[in-house]
Amino acid sequence: MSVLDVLTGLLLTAAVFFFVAGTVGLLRFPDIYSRLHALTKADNVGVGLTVLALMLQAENGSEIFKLGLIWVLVLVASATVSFLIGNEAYRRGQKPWTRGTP
Amino acid sequence: MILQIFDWVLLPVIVALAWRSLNDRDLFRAVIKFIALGLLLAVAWVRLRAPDVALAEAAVGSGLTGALILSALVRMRRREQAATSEATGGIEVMRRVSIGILSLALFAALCWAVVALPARPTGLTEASLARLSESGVTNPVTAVLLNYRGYDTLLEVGVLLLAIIGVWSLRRGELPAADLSDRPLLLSLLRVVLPVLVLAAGYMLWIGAFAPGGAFQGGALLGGALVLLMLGGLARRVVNRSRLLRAGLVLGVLVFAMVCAITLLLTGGFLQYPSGSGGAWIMVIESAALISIGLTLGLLYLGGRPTGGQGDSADRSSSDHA
Amino acid sequence: MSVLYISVAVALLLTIVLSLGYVFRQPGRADSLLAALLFGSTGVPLVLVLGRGLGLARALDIALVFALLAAVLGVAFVLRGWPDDDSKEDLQP
Amino acid sequence: MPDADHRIYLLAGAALFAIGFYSLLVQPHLLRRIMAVNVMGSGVFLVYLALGAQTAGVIPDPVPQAMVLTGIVVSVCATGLALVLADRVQAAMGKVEPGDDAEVADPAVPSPASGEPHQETPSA
Repeated sequence: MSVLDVLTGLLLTAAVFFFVAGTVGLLRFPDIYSRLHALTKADNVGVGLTVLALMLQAENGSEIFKLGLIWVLVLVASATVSFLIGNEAYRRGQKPWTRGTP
Repeated sequence: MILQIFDWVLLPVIVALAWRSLNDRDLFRAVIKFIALGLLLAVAWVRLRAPDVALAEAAVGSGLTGALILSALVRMRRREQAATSEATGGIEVMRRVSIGILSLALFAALCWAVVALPARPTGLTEASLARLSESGVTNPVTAVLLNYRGYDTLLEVGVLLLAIIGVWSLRRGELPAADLSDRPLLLSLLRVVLPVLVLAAGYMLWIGAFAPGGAFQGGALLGGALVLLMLGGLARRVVNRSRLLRAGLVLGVLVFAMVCAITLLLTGGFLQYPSGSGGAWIMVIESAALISIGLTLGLLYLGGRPTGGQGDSADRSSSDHA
Repeated sequence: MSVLYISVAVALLLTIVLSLGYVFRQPGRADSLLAALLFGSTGVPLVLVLGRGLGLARALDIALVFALLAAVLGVAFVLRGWPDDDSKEDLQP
Repeated sequence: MPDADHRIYLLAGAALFAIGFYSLLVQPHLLRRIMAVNVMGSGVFLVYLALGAQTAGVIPDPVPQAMVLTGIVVSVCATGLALVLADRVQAAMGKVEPGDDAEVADPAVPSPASGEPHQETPSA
């Protein structure tokens, strides 16, 4: 087991932590806006860490490039789609949760 | 061991999701579950080491099929708002139970049949891999598709053409008139995603010769790009050039048929490529097929023959009922 | 090493399953749209690590298609998939 | 891969087929029926690919993979056509759930005006 393998393991463990955190947020938060926030932010960190971990194991430059491309795509897509969902929910009159509402 | 755990998580979820997606009381959510089912199936194909199929399932199986069903649902819902499904009763309990018993019997019979299959089927792996070097490509799946069983693929491209002809003769499709001016973020997403989609389609075509990929996966990505364009209301100029569109749709079948004719003349065998040059022929067919498949899959989403311009929605809906 | 990758894949699959189960249990339809997000942001790394664990060289391409598809689906969901009668659930008798 | 693995996949394929079959017969809505046929198809693919992966060696049998690939593309074509047909059925009959009219007739609910185009209200 080389140093790189250990680093990969650590990064993947951290990634799993963020994914689990995102899921907990999804399960626990009260309204769609905060759920979007939990899911998008935590998962994007998780994706970044996973991509980084696999980059350490990549065999050639093209793999690193593809991993980077995947990461950028996921970031752009999930950020935009979460904005679209939130925006559309707001337009359709879903009330954001405030302290005091059940 | 750990793989078995993976299987035991994945498969029950797939089966449960299949059940829920077909029996959810809310049709909209049923469709979303159906899409999720397709994506989990793509994961299952990865697990079964079938990357070609995983690519196709992710792009076509769940992506485009899901988008198709979703837009059909919205279209139907708009028309029937007054008379929702409450008007009609479901099937009565007795029939439901008897169909259930029948299905369980079917399931039991299938289980028995499937488990009784030989543990190590005499597959065609060796036969197909042995002659891989003669096929002109190094991806075994592409070799099967276009060399050993080329006529299957010819018919398949024909099926695509038939489907779009059928769709066009049944209905006129309306281009969604989405307005991007109040959605600047969406426009910027399209600016990033569209070029990558087209690039990835070309990459799939090229890589298909040596590794998983090929015209169908590439075509599906191209179709996805077209769907995005139409969703954003940006496809009007493409979709309204009727002649060009038709030419693109038949290109795949035409080129394939021409290659058939040429190989018949050269070698005397139907789709028997002259020895050594199989790769070049396959590339020609795949490139033409890519364009036709992309256009077909994208235009299926429209759900009918494209109508010129916008603003004639009254016309269109009355033609629905002609 | 491959045991590590596949364990991570199992963990990711479990988070997807849990989230899907929750999202589909919510009353509003907006929540089901979160499923599209979920497959982009958790499905892509799942395919990546699973492919690496199985030694599947082309898993990167599949993940790329997944990422592109999640974008297409997300846009399709929001622009066309959101029914006009959001409040009314059309229940089947 | 050990054989036990594949049994699960084979059984899951059979289950998907049976679920699709049941829903195809029970569900009145055409969209649900179209989805049911798709699920049945996926069940077949699952069985076929699991069998292909069962053959010895690192590389699974390419023939089932090519077949399933063809199957997926053909089924999306059939789905596209079926959806348009369902749309025409709705336009002609005013409902998406064809069946015996005697069975579904409900005097309390006025039958939907046949083929009356619903005027879309422009949404904000």
